Amino acid sequence: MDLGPYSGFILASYAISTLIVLALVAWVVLDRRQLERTLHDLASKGVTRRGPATAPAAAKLSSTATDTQE
Amino acid sequence: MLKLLAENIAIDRGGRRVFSGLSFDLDAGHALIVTGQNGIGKSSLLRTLAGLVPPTEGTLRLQGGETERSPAEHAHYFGHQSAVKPALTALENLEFWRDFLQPARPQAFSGFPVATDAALEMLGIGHTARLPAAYLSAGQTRRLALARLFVCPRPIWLMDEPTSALDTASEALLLTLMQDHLTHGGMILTATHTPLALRPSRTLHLEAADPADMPSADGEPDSLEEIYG
Amino acid sequence: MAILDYANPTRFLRLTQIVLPWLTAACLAAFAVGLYMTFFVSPEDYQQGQTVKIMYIHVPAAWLCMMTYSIMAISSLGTLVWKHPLADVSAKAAAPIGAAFTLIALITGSLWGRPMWGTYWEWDARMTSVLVLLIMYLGLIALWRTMEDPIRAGKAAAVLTLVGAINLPIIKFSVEWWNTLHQPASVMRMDGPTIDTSMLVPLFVMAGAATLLFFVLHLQAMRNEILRRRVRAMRLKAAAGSRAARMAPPSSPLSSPMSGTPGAAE
Amino acid sequence: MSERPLPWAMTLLRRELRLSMRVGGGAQVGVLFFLAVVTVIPFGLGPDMNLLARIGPAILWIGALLATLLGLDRLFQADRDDGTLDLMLMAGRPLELVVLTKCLAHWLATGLPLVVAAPVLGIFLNLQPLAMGAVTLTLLVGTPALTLIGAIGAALTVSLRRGGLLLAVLVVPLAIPVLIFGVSAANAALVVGTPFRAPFAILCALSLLAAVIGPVASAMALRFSSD
Repeated sequence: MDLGPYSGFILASYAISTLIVLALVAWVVLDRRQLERTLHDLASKGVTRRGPATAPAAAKLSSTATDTQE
Repeated sequence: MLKLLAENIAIDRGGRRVFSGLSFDLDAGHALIVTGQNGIGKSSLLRTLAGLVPPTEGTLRLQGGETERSPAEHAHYFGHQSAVKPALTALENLEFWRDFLQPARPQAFSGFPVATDAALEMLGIGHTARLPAAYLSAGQTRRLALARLFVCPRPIWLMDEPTSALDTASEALLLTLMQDHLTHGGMILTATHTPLALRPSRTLHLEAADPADMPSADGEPDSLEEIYG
Repeated sequence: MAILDYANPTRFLRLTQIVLPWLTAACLAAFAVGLYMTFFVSPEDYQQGQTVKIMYIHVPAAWLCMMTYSIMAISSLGTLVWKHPLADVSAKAAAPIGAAFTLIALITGSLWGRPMWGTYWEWDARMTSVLVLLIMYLGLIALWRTMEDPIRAGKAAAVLTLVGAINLPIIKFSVEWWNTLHQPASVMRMDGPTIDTSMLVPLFVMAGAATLLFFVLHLQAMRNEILRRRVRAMRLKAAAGSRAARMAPPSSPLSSPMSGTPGAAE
Repeated sequence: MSERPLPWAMTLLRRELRLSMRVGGGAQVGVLFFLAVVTVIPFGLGPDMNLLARIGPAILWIGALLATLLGLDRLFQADRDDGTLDLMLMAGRPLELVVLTKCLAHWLATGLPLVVAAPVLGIFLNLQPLAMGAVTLTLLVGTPALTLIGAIGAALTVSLRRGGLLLAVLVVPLAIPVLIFGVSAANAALVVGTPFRAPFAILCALSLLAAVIGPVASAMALRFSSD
């Protein structure tokens, strides 16, 4: 296949576009991995996501929490 | 022997004489509790001792300290501001101060550095170590700021209202830790409204001689009543 | 952080979990067909020669960077008017993708312009307004990054996105007017008649593939954003929870090797 | 001390870089502002590519100057607002070196991206490769001087609310020499017969001088401000 006298420009366009798309894909994938790891870490420490009623420390919290929550 | 000497200190803030003729000395292992009504100059006194406000008159010396270092460089200042960066985790905040502050361990002082994790655990915020400090409550941020005093040993603690934003349990803990610091030959100067049962301690009560004489740039020094506790 | 708030996101996560593999496969297939057609089937342009191949990425990218902004604008309406819990997630997730497509459109346009017009950059109407669009994308991303609270950041960004949506056509038209004062049109023309079906088909295939790519990335980025908010909620809980329980016992917190007895009061 | 020189300075540098990269740090806003300034200028001048090519180096330099100045107002103010500055004054570390380290971190996070962006923006201004290289090189050498001089203004206005505008006003006159020699060295690539080496050497000298004067003057101003 002959891309003519401007093959450099054509190939550069495709190469740069591929790089940018790959960077986007990498961002999405790495971000997801890191978030899943953090979620896993937090979950393994016994932190739950749903309301405070399920947390084991909640009973104590209600009676002793004098600090203000930001 | 470590001994902090203040001789004939006068402080001006914004052209106004806050106080003058203040002299006291403090031995290692002792606490000085500064009391007095609002605006009398308790915070100014602590900031002067911290080297943040130069005294207009008088001298501050530390006997038995490390040579070529000012008294302020032997001191921790625990003021109203926490110096905590919300974007960093609690541990990152603490590790920075551990590495950045130069520790001061003169002979008479036997304080030792506490590991960062242990310091956070000791203050009851070990579970927040890897969380960004933005997630911490006011009381937790305060305790994180307090942890700084343990990871970098320095003999003098300058504490401005140390118990503010702390609950009763944390207050009791803080008192124990302060007492422990005295036991190791440290010294504490604290401005407070709540009575702190530190032993051995002395009270320095700042009081205006006469309200009319308050802006006494050249007149009588304000009377200073020292009550030995 | 009520359970209700997460009801929709949870369903969204489940749904996208099923849809995403199929979308990804369709996207890859479309790109395979599209790229094959551009390189081996589509003819040379009688004027532009082989450089017309740049069109097959440039035009879809340019199209998508507009579409992405429209999606963000609709999402912003969703945030401000309908208060849909996923709206600001959608807007935030779309911005980096939109910026990337805008960048592709600008770079490929520049690389196409060099052999055709002899310059990488010309301050003509279309290029300038696309550059302004890039700045708006980047500004929005920066705005999201400066605020820690995603709800507050989402509202602020939604206002800016909508104002930008009004601003964009204004920029476009004013620039056209401004441009004609100064220089003759060297604007590339993509008017219908000049394009033959042999080019139109691969162009549409590539545009379809790029659109699929956008949706794959957007859905995945939205999933990430939901996870990020869960992490945030859990961290807030982790900081608050077990606070009282973890308070160290006040007995001898500093077990020093040289622990002495407390001195007597003076 | 360990074998690495000044471990505390490395710690400070790492922390400052971390802070500028994380949420709320705003390290990328400077380069975005640079892009915005350069984009706006052709709107004012009209899209005359020959004119733009002639004044391109000056536009890039002024853009870099403005982007640097606007990013500097939080250099010390953020630390003062949360009490960090007080502790830094008491840390027992030479304040001049603390300031120098903070400036280095600030330059790495906001100044260096400007240098990297300059060639790209050069395309918008129709700069030829040689001129592009010259501008980038002069910015690489000159922007540290802008940061270091700006630090003086940042230290002087640290205690002021909304000190950002005042900072710019204070610092712009001090930055003029840097601008003059930066632009004239960059112009050497445009106009045949103009010398490059002499203004470039002076620019280097200005940066080195700023690396001494900036931290010393800033440290002095910070000590006065702690009142």
